[in-house]
Amino acid sequence: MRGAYRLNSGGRLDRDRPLEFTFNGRIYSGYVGDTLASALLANGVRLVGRSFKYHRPRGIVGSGSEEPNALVQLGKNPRTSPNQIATQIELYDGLSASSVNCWPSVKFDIRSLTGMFSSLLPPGFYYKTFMWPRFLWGLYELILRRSGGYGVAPDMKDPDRYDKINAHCDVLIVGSGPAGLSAAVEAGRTGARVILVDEQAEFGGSILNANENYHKSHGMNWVSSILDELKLMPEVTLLPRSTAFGYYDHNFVGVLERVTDHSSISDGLSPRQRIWRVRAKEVVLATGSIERPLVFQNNDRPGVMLASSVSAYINRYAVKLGSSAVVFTNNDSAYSSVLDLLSSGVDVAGVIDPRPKPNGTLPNIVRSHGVPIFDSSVIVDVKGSKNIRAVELMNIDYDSKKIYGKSHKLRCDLVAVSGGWNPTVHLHSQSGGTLRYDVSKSCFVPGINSQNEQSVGSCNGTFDLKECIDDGIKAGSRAAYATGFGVGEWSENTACTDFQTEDPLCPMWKVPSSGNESKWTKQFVDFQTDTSSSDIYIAAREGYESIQHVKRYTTLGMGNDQGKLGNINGIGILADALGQDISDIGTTTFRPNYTPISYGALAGPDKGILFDPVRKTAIHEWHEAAGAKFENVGQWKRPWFYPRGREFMEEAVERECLAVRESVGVLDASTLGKIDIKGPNATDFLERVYTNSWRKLQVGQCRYGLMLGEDGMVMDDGVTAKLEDDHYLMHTTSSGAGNVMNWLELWLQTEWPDLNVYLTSVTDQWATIQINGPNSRNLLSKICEGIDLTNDAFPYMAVRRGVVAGVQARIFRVSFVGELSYEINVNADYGLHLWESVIGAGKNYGITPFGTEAMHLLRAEKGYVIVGQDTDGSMTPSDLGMNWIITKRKDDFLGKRSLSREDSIRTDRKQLVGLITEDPSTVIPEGSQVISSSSGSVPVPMLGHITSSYMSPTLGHSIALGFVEGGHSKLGEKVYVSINDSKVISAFISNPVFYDPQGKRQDV
Amino acid sequence: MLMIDCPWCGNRDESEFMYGGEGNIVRPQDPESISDDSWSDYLFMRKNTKGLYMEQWLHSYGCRRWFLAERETVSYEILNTHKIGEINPESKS
Amino acid sequence: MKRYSLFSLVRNGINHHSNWDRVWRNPNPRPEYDVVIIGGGGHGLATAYYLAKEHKITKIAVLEKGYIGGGNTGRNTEIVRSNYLWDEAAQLYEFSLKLWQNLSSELNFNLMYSKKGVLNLGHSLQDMRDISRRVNANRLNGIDSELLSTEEVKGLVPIINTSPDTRYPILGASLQKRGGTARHDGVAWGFGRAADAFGVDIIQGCEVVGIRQEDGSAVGVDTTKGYIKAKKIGVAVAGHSTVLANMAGFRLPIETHPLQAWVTDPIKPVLDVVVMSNSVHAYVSQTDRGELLAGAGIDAYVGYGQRGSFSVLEHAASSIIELFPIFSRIRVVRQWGGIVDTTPDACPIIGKTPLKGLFLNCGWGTGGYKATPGSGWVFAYTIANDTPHNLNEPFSLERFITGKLIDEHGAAGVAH
Amino acid sequence: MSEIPTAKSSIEKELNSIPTFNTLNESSVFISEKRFKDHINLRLDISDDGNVDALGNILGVEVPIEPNTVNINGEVSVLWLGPDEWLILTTECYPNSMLDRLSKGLIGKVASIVDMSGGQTVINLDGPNSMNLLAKGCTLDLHPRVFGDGKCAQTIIAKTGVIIRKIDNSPSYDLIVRRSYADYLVLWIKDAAREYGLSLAK
Ligand SMILES: Cc1cc2nc3c(=O)[nH]c(=O)nc-3n(C[C@H](O)[C@H](O)[C@H](O)COP(=O)(O)OP(=O)(O)OC[C@H]3O[C@@H](n4cnc5c(N)ncnc54)[C@H](O)[C@@H]3O)c2cc1C
Ligand SMILES: NC(=O)c1ccc[n+]([C@@H]2O[C@H](COP(=O)([O-])OP(=O)(O)OC[C@H]3O[C@@H](n4cnc5c(N)ncnc54)[C@H](O)[C@@H]3O)[C@@H](O)[C@H]2O)c1
Ligand SMILES: Cc1cc2nc3c(=O)[nH]c(=O)nc-3n(C[C@H](O)[C@H](O)[C@H](O)COP(=O)(O)O)c2cc1C
Ligand SMILES: [Zn+2]
Repeated sequence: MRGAYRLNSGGRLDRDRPLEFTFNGRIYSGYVGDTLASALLANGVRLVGRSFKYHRPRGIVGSGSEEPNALVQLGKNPRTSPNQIATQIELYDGLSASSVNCWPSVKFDIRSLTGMFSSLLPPGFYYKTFMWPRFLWGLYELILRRSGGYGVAPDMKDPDRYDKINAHCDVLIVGSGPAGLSAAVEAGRTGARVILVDEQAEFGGSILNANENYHKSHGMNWVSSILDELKLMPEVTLLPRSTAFGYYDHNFVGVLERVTDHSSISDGLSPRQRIWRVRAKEVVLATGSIERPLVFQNNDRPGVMLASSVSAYINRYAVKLGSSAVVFTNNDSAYSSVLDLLSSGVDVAGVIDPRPKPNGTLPNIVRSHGVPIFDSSVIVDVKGSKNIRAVELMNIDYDSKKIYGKSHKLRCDLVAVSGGWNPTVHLHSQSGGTLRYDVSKSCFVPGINSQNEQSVGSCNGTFDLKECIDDGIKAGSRAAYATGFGVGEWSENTACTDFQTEDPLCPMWKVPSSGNESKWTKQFVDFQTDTSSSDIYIAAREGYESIQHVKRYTTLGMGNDQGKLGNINGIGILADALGQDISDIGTTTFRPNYTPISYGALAGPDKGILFDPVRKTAIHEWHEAAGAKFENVGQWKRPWFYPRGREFMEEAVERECLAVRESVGVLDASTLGKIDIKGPNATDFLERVYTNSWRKLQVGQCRYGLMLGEDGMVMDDGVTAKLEDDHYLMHTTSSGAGNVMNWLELWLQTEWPDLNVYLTSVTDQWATIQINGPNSRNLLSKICEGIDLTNDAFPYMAVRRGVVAGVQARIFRVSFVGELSYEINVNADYGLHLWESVIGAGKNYGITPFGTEAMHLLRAEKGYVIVGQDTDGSMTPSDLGMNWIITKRKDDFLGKRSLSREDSIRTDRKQLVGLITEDPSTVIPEGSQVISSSSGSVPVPMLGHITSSYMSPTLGHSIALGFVEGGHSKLGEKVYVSINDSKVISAFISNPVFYDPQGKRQDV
Repeated sequence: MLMIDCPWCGNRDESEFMYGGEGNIVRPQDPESISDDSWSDYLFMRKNTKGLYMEQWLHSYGCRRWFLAERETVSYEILNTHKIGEINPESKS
Repeated sequence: MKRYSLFSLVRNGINHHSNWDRVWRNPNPRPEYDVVIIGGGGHGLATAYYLAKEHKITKIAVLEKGYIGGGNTGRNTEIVRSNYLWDEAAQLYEFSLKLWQNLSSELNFNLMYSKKGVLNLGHSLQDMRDISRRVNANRLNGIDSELLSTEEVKGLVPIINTSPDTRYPILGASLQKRGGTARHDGVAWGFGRAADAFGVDIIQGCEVVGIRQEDGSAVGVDTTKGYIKAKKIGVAVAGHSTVLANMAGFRLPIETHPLQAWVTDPIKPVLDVVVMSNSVHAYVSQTDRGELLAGAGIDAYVGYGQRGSFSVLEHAASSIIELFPIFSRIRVVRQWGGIVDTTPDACPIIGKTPLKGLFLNCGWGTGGYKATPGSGWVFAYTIANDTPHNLNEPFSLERFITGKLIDEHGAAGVAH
Repeated sequence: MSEIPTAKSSIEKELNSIPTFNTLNESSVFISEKRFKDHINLRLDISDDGNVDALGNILGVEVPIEPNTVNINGEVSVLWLGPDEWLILTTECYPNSMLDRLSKGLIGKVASIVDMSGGQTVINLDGPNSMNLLAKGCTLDLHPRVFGDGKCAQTIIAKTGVIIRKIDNSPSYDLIVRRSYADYLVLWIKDAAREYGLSLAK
């Protein structure tokens, strides 16, 4: 079952659980504990993908989220995911994956021919070409687009579930290496709430990859003992497979947990992924560091790998990576990989080190194993294409950084490289912390913090194991103490006491080459975007000198790995090109996401029926059962119309309208905003927020009011009823309710604390049912007790209390449709009961439920505006022809002052008018523009536009409301409405009240 | 992702609040007597400070109280919050 | 300026591209200029370019505190269109759109202006009224604009979810075919290079920290690189407009808000139209490299931090999945923020200021990228002639006093 | 004339589609609707001592002054909603109409007493995972150290405004929600509870 390159023993694999998987159509095997990358390597598969621009063969370079090359298309439709990183895919049975961005196959990719034209494809070549002839750009673009992209999107809806959870903790620790684990256990012991996250499947960080002893036993024993302790702490949450992907303001950290990604089965209950929205009082970043590759000719060949990854594949995954290796390093750490290689039975042909005489603990051990160390040397080229055959070495002068002498070859099939370490400062930087270039360590390290956060261990530039643990312990203790736990003292480091001696690293952002640096187009800095060192030199020479310009011009670091391997080398190379210090160059901006996060996870459960709340009235079920079509009004669902049988909308609406005009119709108006206003200054309050006067309103009466913004524009309207001297009920529009409430509270609380008024939203408390039509009184009298319904006793614009259908009710005699109407409010618990009673009592009158469409039509016949449909935030009351509602008596009300501004008093403003088409059967489409002549060439001056338009069943002709420049003085004039380039409709400007202008019908 | 300290309810997530723009803008005493210019200043002109900014927030999903917050508009750090009336609005011409 | 072309590319390939001209020089500031433009975004650079080209003023400096194109110009979602509702806005943006057509050739820099078409979706009856109103107004203004039914939307973008069962079903859309995208960096660099060729000094890393005045006129600027005298000063600093206005002693009706955008990793082409939805709050396009580029609305509060809240991304993600269910497994690689200068009527301010010799170009908010060439052109005209051009006259600061706002909030389609 | 009807729940239908299990599933969350007799929104200025006393007499319990806390006396709970605002809940066992008592008892005082009984309902979640379930949609820190018994808070769960109230030291929470949003909230709870299991409490 095991792959040919699998070591017989060792590794953290479950050898009792073999797995089968498919890559590029071939079946392979691996074990639980493998990643796709390790399993491929164990099967001898090196070539996994093709590069973006030149389609060069690429293999696996890294072993974690830093991997730039091994992008695969994972899984099958509908669960297929593009651009997944093989080093981060845990192997499961039946996994299937394939290479992306190659055709016909990864072995033979036709586009690799682009490599031959690489001299035509310098950075930003597209800015310089494809401009002529202009009309061909579309074609060029098509070709460019075709060659873009790696994997493919699924072509079906995602069947998986995604989840979110909010979490709060005292201390969040990111990273579970020696530093993170120490911090976690130290903080945990204080009783503080701790969350420990690590993106890997297991805790342990770099210990998982190393063959290292802590004190006397293997590092993993130490890890286990710590984990045992952590698991017993009730306030500690352990989250493996969880990446902290973004560090936002106010110590908010986004963590993505991959809940079931590592298995083939989805039970439909657990989510695939879950985002933890963590709010931490203190954050300890222990994210480790990422090894830097070295930049030299053909350094992208499959088989050139990070030294630390080489160790990881050997120690953690038991993979024999080749038969003969060379290790190319400018620092001591990679010497441990030499030992790992030897222990895995790989011959090490030599260590190539630019430093004159590496003499630290590790190099000396390597020497003692008889491995040749080529000091003062560098690799200048790699031979082989899909496989490595040899490397070419040259000597280097340490001080001048010049290569010299004759090159010679060293045969090998594996190259392990180490250019030093880059602390994983991403999250620190995202949090707003500054970075500092540490010359002695040749890397950027965290500088000043801006949030409650500490970086510890190697992400803080601490590369020594003992110090990492020391720092972790201290940080854990400090963080807990800062949140009120512990005593601020920390325990002793018992895990590890030894220091190793190391020689300083020899900074090398690229291997120097001979001659013109821009010649070297195959010395790769960013593998994923195919950015080479020459690109950077060319960019700098062309004047793109800021690192930000270089990034954008060369695309350095813009791949989905965000330059985890390449960026710092790129910065170093730019410094060289400009002759500046690397610290003057600075970095590009670290931004979320640390690793890519799917849209599915970001959305979580908020899709489909949970995308946005659906608000329903108490009568909703009845409407549904009656077959109503619904309209979205804000979050509400309102019945739009109730088709009977096969009725079209127009037919249904006509029927509903006629019922209202001729007998009785009933409307569920429960969505109307309702605000209870109480207090001795309630009247003063209304005086200030409405344009009209409220002083003379008697208890038991209602009044229509118009509310303006301070800019004088109409904001909302509605009827307010006076229930008691100090008590009103205000109605607002359905969708404006929330805004109006906030607006009123704003004034009360900030500007008018002198007013003694309380506001309470009662929209949900009252179900509101409107009975409209000549028979509404008859109907109501059948079910209403205790109210004299005669016109004298209960006139138009009055409010009464009584019992309707056995329920306590408030009844308002108001009408939006211009008929005898009653609006009944009852406790919403009884809303459905009342509705059913009304329907029952109305049977004899042919009672007809009607929806918003009929309601809109009926009110348009009356010339009543709907705020939001007829107004758009740029209309004054006067534009609406509603000067009557602005009382002259008041010194002030909200918005008043704006009405006297120069522009508000123009007489040629667009004003609300009615429009009656010359041809009575033509209905003007809403949203049409009004013009003054039937012909003309563009630009055609527009006089206004149509906001509401219907065929009026009552009047037998079409009607429209709209705005026309100076319309109030143009009654009777003929205008045109433009329909399309060749068609206009002619219409006459009329009074907007089309029906019952005297308002007799509502007052009977 | 702000954590805002409502002077009544304590620390709550940004999602519970509504932003109300610059705080402490005083409505002119007698709007009718001021020029269009001054009215426009009140209506539209904003300090929009880069740095410490006094602004008003509504704890709309909480206690429904408007309050003032002093916030650094680059780091987004909230230095303090106040109930309305706790600090004197600056008088404006 | 040596011309860019396929021929020059081949020729330079021979010597490994080491002999290209610099895109712009890196000059030290001179003591005095005829015009100093503050802000090296697209608008500032375009202004300098048109001042030199159209008005033959050559002693010009563009002062940029960071690197050119590093403001909103380098952070936006690249949407270019002109289908605005009100005549004033429509004319200004249309003028700009016309300039885009020929801009790559004119600047000899490929801006990759791609007429992929821009769809504005409607999800409610009111959305559809607003969309028709705008489409009709556009047509009468001579701007191409079409009203699409749900089925037509589906035909154009097969991967979009037009099911009537979604929470906010797509009821239709407007389409502007000439709308599309253009490469953000290219715009800054193309204008920069062309302006430099006219002798404009582009001075990066030079922050203006004060504006000096004498007798009620602006006479120069204090900068981190010293004092620079100027006969005229043009301000085009987007989110920082208030900061500059403070230096000059006047107030602005502007609030600066974070606005973010993000990209996914590149996938093979699936979307060749720009899709915008104001009412479910998201918009998406696919770049030539294959990334899905998306954005949403502004963060509610004032902010100069060039970053936005995570929650904005979360909400937009669910909107995007509602519109495009197949994007659920596509991954967001990076999100970033810009800071946009919003005005009460969602329209820019371009013109003179209370301080003589100081001119202002701001208030573009979430949608000024598309206006870059037009804005630069009219601003150059205004500075050169001391008086606004007809096109930008309605966009004066005065309008906030008279009340003559150009309220683009009114009709959906304001953003971006 | 029809008989006085019984009040209709806004979430009965959604709840009824949840199975009732007899066996206690360890991870399951239990859901139920709690009907209260009175839901009253009360506004009153308590800087006036007289007001406080008057209120205490009527309610039989002092109104909580400490933000986000609940005072309970038998069948009457008083939840802090704001510095001058409380929610009063009485259980079905409470004999009198609190609305009447308040209206009469506070005559002459500047107060707002608003009946909310039809406008909102109470959903109870119980079981060891109820806190985790809530955390999926709620940004409050619900840890017992922070949100212990006797606490309440107005907040937002899954885009819905909710008042959460911790009843005692068992993992049981009352969610007071507006009626028009209530069945959406139940839908959300059903989805969020998928991995734990959800049962209708009897
Ligand atoms: C996320 C996002 C998406 C957007 N999407 C679109 C879109 O799709 N379509 C569209 O049309 N528009 C869009 N916009 C808006 C558009 O980007 C801007 O309106 C436009 O780019 C503004 O250009 P500008 O040149 O005025 O400003 P900027 O490009 O911001 O340039 C201003 C420059 O001034 C500099 N500066 C500031 N202060 C000083 C000082 N004191 N001294 C010197 N220099 C200074 C800044 O560093 C900056 O470089 C978007 C914006 C954002 C943030
Ligand atoms: N000799 C050298 O030059 C050298 C250099 C570097 C490191 N080291 C050694 O490496 C070790 C460093 O220990 P350490 O604890 O600092 O780090 P570590 O590398 O052991 O652990 C870091 C952990 O953080 C996780 N991580 C990183 N980013 C994450 C994110 N965003 N979300 C979730 N998890 C994330 C990683 O998966 C990893 O498990 C020490 O043993 C040190 O000696 C040595
Ligand atoms: C249209 C557009 C496309 C972008 N595409 C990518 C991309 O593919 N990869 C990437 O890493 N960043 C991409 N970026 C984002 C930039 O990396 C960067 O975040 C942005 O310009 C803001 O700059 P800052 O992050 O340095 O502040 C893109 C930006 C824009 C405006
Ligand atoms: Zn509060």
